[in-house]
Amino acid sequence: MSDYALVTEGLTKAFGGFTAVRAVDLKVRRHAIHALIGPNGAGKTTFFNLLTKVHRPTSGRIVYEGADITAETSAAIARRGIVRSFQISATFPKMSVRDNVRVALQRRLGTQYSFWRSMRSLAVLDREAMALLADVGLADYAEANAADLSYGRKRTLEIATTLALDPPMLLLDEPTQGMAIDDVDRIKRLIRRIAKGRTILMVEHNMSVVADICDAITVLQRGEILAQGSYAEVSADPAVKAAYLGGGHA
Amino acid sequence: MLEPPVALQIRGLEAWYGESHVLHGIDLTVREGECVTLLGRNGAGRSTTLKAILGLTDRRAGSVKVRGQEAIRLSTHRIARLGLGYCPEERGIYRTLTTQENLTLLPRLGSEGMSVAEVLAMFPNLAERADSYGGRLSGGEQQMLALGRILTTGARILLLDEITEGLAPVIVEALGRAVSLLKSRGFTIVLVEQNFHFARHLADRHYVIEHGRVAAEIAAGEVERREAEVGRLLGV
Amino acid sequence: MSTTLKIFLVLAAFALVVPFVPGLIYPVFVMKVMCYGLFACAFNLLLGFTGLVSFSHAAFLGSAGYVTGALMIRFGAHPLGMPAALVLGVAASLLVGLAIGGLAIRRRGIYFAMITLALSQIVYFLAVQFRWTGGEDGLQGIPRGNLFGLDLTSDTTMYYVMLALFSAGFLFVDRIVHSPFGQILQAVRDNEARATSLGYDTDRFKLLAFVLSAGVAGYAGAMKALVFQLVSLNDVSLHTSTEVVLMTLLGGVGTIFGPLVGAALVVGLQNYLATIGDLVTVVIGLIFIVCVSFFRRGFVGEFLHVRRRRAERRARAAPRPEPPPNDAPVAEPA
Amino acid sequence: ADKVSDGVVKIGILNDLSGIYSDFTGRGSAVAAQIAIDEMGGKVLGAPVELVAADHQNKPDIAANLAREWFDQGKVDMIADFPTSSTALAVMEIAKQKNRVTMLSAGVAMAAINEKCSPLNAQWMVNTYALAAGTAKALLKTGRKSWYFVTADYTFGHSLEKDASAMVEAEGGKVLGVSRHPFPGGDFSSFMLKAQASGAQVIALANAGSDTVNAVKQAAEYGIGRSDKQVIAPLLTYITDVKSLGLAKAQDMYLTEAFYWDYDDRSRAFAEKYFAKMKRMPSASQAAVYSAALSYLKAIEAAGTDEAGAVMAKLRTMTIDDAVIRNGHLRADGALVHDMLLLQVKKPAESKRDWDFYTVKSVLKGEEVFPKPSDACPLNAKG
Amino acid sequence: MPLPFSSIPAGAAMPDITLQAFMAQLTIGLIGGCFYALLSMGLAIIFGLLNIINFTHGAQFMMAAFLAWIGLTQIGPWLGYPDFQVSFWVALVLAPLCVAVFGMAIERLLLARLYHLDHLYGLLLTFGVALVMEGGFRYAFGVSGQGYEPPEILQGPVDVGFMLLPKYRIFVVVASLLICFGTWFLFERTKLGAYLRAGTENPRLLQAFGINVPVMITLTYGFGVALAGIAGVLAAPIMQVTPLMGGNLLNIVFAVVVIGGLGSILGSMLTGLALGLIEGLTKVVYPEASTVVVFVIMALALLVRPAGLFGRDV
Ligand SMILES: Nc1ncnc2c1ncn2[C@@H]1O[C@H](COP(=O)(O)OP(=O)(O)OP(=O)(O)O)[C@@H](O)[C@H]1O
Ligand SMILES: Nc1ncnc2c1ncn2[C@@H]1O[C@H](COP(=O)(O)OP(=O)(O)OP(=O)(O)O)[C@@H](O)[C@H]1O
Ligand SMILES: [Mg+2]
Ligand SMILES: [Mg+2]
Repeated sequence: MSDYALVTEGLTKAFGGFTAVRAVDLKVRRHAIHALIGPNGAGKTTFFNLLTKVHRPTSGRIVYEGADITAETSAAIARRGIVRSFQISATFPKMSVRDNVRVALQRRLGTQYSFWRSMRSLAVLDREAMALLADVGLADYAEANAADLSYGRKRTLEIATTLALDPPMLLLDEPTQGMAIDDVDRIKRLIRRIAKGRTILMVEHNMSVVADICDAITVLQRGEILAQGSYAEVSADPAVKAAYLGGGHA
Repeated sequence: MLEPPVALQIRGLEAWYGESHVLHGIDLTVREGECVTLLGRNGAGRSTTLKAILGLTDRRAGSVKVRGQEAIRLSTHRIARLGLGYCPEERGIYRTLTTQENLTLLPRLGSEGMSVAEVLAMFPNLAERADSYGGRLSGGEQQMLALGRILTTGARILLLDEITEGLAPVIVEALGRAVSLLKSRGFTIVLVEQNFHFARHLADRHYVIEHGRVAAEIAAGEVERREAEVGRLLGV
Repeated sequence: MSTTLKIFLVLAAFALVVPFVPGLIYPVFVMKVMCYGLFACAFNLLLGFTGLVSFSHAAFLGSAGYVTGALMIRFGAHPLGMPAALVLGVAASLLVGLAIGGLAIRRRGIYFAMITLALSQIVYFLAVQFRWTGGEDGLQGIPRGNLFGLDLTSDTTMYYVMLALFSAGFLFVDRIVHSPFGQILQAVRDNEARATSLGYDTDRFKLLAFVLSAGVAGYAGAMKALVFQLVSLNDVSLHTSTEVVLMTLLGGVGTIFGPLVGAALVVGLQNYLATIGDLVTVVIGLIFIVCVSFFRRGFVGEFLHVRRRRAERRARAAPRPEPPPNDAPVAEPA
Repeated sequence: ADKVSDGVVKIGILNDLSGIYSDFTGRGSAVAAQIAIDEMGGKVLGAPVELVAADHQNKPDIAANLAREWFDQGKVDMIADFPTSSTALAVMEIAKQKNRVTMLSAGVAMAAINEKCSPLNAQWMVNTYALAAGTAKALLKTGRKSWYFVTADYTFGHSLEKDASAMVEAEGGKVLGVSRHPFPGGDFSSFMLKAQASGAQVIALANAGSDTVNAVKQAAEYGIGRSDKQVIAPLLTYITDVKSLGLAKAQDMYLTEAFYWDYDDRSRAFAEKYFAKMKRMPSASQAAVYSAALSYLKAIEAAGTDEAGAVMAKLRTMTIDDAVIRNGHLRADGALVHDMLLLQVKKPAESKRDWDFYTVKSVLKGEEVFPKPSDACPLNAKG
Repeated sequence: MPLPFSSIPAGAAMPDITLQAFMAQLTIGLIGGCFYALLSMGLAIIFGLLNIINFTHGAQFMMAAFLAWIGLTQIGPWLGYPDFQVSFWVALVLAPLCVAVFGMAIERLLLARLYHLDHLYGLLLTFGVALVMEGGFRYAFGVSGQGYEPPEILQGPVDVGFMLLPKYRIFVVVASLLICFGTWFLFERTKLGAYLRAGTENPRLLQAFGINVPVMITLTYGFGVALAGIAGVLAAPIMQVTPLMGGNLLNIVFAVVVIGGLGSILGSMLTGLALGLIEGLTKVVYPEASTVVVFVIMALALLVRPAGLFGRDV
């Protein structure tokens, strides 16, 4: 088996005449934190959308753990263990924090279509849900409605929910966007912690986050790969500086 | 030295979303040509302050004077017509309008608005996507569009909510230059920012908001001296 | 025991004595309320718990009614005729539900509603055109038959059989809502995109909910055909589809007992209005307006809301350990 | 008065008070029934006679529910009217179970006297066959042999069309075509133009109410049916339809009705009584309610009881002859066979007052226009 | 004759249709299409901005027809001047105006409270209002319907070669096409259209940019309703004026709007005309299905193009 969890080959997406992602060959090493950065409009979100089948690739292949998943549906991909977080917060607002996590755990029971079964059959998941919440520091809010959480905690909850699926691969789209600095730190620590035994691909504009936790970085520009490497390599690349980092970063 | 006239004076501003009381009496004074920032943690009520100025909250009380005119009882569109330009949190791009339409949509509030061409020159990304629907732009492109379009209106008092969010560092730098330029042209700017590093070089004054109140007012010159206090308030 | 079950048992106990106390409530009226109540529960399962607006519920009510009725007319005398007709009626509504749902589920929001409306017009058209549905005369004089030899012609016997059938249906709906499946449905309603990203095929959940709802509506329709011994075009008409909206709204969308209360109110109102004549539509229209403008939670919803508010006030009066910071109020559900 | 159940004779009027049939039934039907009760002095066999009326909203389940409740708890002995066949059939079924009487004064469905017939039911005004036969026979007699049908696409329309075309073919005529339109129809110009293009001498409208009215109106717009070579014949038309159309558009049409207020002195006397209360003339079905109630009460008196079977048996032996129904007798299957009127709509100039709409062309004998007893009704087999 | 499902009546077979007759039927279809277009444009405009399915549309259509009728035949006697009449031409302006004002009052008093809620509530409210209006008119004027004569100069037919076409119908086609085109121009070729779409998406924000959104909404609703009103007055001489005349039409018009793409003005106009034609043709080949064909087309159209044929799919 190769070292790479996810490999794309010549992945391309054209919207009408406009090519948002062009022939991207990306290799994400297993159990690494891999950052995807690039100027606005470079195609990062679109690339995520291709991986999760919000859009269909115009051409190219996506291989996950050796299997070609180019033609699979969103839900199928999630079931394979590739789970994404959203740029805007994605919780189930009217459900309690614990139920948010339990919904994700429930998939494992395989009873999601059991409309005849009692809700009590879900109680077996409560311990695990609480453990996960404790893990991310949300145990005190277990009974609160997700809608009542602050922004940062919503993002945390979202990550807890995602972890409940125990996904081997996580796609995070700007996980710290709009967060206060102390929240950013918390999330940063959280990501590092959960990265154990998981592959993470994330889009991030916050360079401090990228510098601190990412093992590998790919820079996209106009849909194409501009540079790849470690933070030190990439941030020293003059092309990257010009296109993305600007003068503020030495 | 003659102090410039007051552009925006806010006294005891309170605001509610439904039943929940979010602002508990904000006091701010912004003079013509000044740039002030509202800092604070998530949920402190900074965005709500901007919304309450424009009457976008469910209920509000207190006093909001725009260039001396009391606006607390005016409806939103009239307040805007006093010359306020608003760049909302989460951008508020019209998804079903094209970039071009989004840019030309807003009514003119003053004579000194930028032309569409000028805006496009400022944000070349937008020029490329001019006929794309707003909803299809990338996050950063939407942010640029949101800022660009209020510059076309000629509004002289700008309320900007987290304009650097989701932008590439180069663009953030460019934006910093743009805000400085606006300031030098005499625009009055209220900046809500998470990114203190961005804000600190631009603003004349900082207000730190906490639990719907002004917790501290810090002049640009004092920042160094009060570094510790700022750090504590913002969690930097 | 859950609160729902307790309330239900009280209601059922009350219903049990109705035939023994003449002048209390007319038992046939209660049977009608049971049929429409279940119908409204079915609708509510979709609107209240899945967030889908359907204008095709009459099509399910009617198609099951027609099938059950037509079968009873031919095989009603057989000791197994009645249960078989009931089951096949429900099967018919499941099929219609699958057809309509399968097409409509691909679209969201108001489009979904409009597609169900259009497709149910087609069902109506078929009901007019088919010969076995009796055209505008409908199916008349459907025998009630017997249940394993128990003669159902007497209203009282029928009453108890209906009460049993109704209870089964009602508890079934309650179970769906409070099941692992119901939990996912709620998640789908709350945030569909997120549910998808967790690996749930949301369309399939919605479709299953739709078909189940259609089945329960059909079950109500089959019961109705047996009680009233007739099925008519009215049962498949758009009018009936809007009536069920009114029932649900009046009782309380997304509440367990709301649809029952709403059905009792609307059925009672129909009876009452029948004698005042002339202005029926005006009165019904006004109720719609008042309900939508001032009374969106419906009777049961309003009751629950007041109770919750009171509990919250009490909780606030008592010292609270640690209020979560940044606590945003829940936006009032539409 | 223990010959009378519950000590009261109660007549229920079940019809459309608020919907599309309310103009020719509705409140007016109850008023007509009250006139009959008043004429009987408000009493029969010493027991008071009462009246209840309700709106079935054209929904059979509401009708059935009301009827059940009336029979079970409301002491109602007879229910009349029913402008829609589904409500009529639904209530007939219940009345049969509860041993009470129904009188369809507005219901015209053939099923009521065929496969669904009941010994406790009477179809008191007319049925689709008689309507179709009346007009068809009269027009065939004038030599108009080629026909085109514009038919409402439901049982009622089909039934009218079937009976009329059978008649046409039996008399050596020919049906040139049929257009079946959805109900309700909206724009009829398309159908009417097709009918015109067929060259048929008669364009028969096998529909009712606003459909008929719109068809005639739009035909007039295109100048269809304005010559003697091609006439329009609506098979079911109430006086309210003609009122709505206006004589200018409706003039010269032939139609068959069970009752016309201006027929003779007796009918005028009843009509004036009615007019005093309603400020309009009675439609045929409203008049028929009067006749039904009157005959029902008379039959109770003659039978000496209000038990349904006995009353109906009595009714079958009586000759019905009142202000509305002439030379009538009630058949075993429930059909009331009586004289019908072939009417022609007057030209505007000929009309002397409001509601003066028709010239009576001829009186059609009951035996000529009503259908033969059908084998489909088991009651006929016995007799 | 027993009616097996889908029997095509013998008399309606294609062979006896001449080209002339075919043209005639197309023309009639076009006339029907004009009404669909007018009505559905109003609906589309209202949906576009208010996000409300205006179930009152049919009742408003009916109300205008009634107002025209009242003006022509009733108002004189009511006022004690039996000779006083409001002519068709005056009614064509006045009746839609009255209906629009009435509609705007409803919008201000009732609908405005619902904008922040699900579509369903607006739909139900307008449904309720429609019931009240229909019931009210039924109570006041009965159900049989009233006749309305077109003005003298539009009476009588014109020979257009393949048929005798009533002058009035020609007038209807010309007038509605003009109005449709004007409306389309107003909403899609001026900035007004962009405002409407922006207002649909985020009205609060648009207001924060200095636009008086509530007034814009009220006026737009009034405009949409006025279109229904114009259609109503135009229909009065063609259909009997009855309380139900609008309700019957409305289902079809809904379908038209959905096929065209909810909110798309051009879409509903073109679809309205096209469906009129299709319905006209169906009346020739298979009249029984002439109503249901619209719904079948709608179901098919939506399967192929979810946002409607002209909808913006963003
Ligand atoms: N559905 C679409 N149709 C047309 N163009 C699109 C569509 N989605 C994205 N684009 C265009 O593709 C380009 C890439 O967009 P994308 O959202 O992937 O950028 P991004 O790298 O995530 O940028 P940001 O950092 O600003 O979020 C943009 O120019 C955008 O306008
Ligand atoms: N629409 C709303 N309804 C109810 N409560 C709200 C709403 N918007 C904000 N709030 C609440 O009001 C408080 C202040 O919110 P506000 O958006 O002003 O915060 P902020 O300082 O801008 O923080 P952020 O960095 O998260 O944008 C928070 O507690 C928030 O949860
Ligand atoms: Mg992005
Ligand atoms: Mg904010």
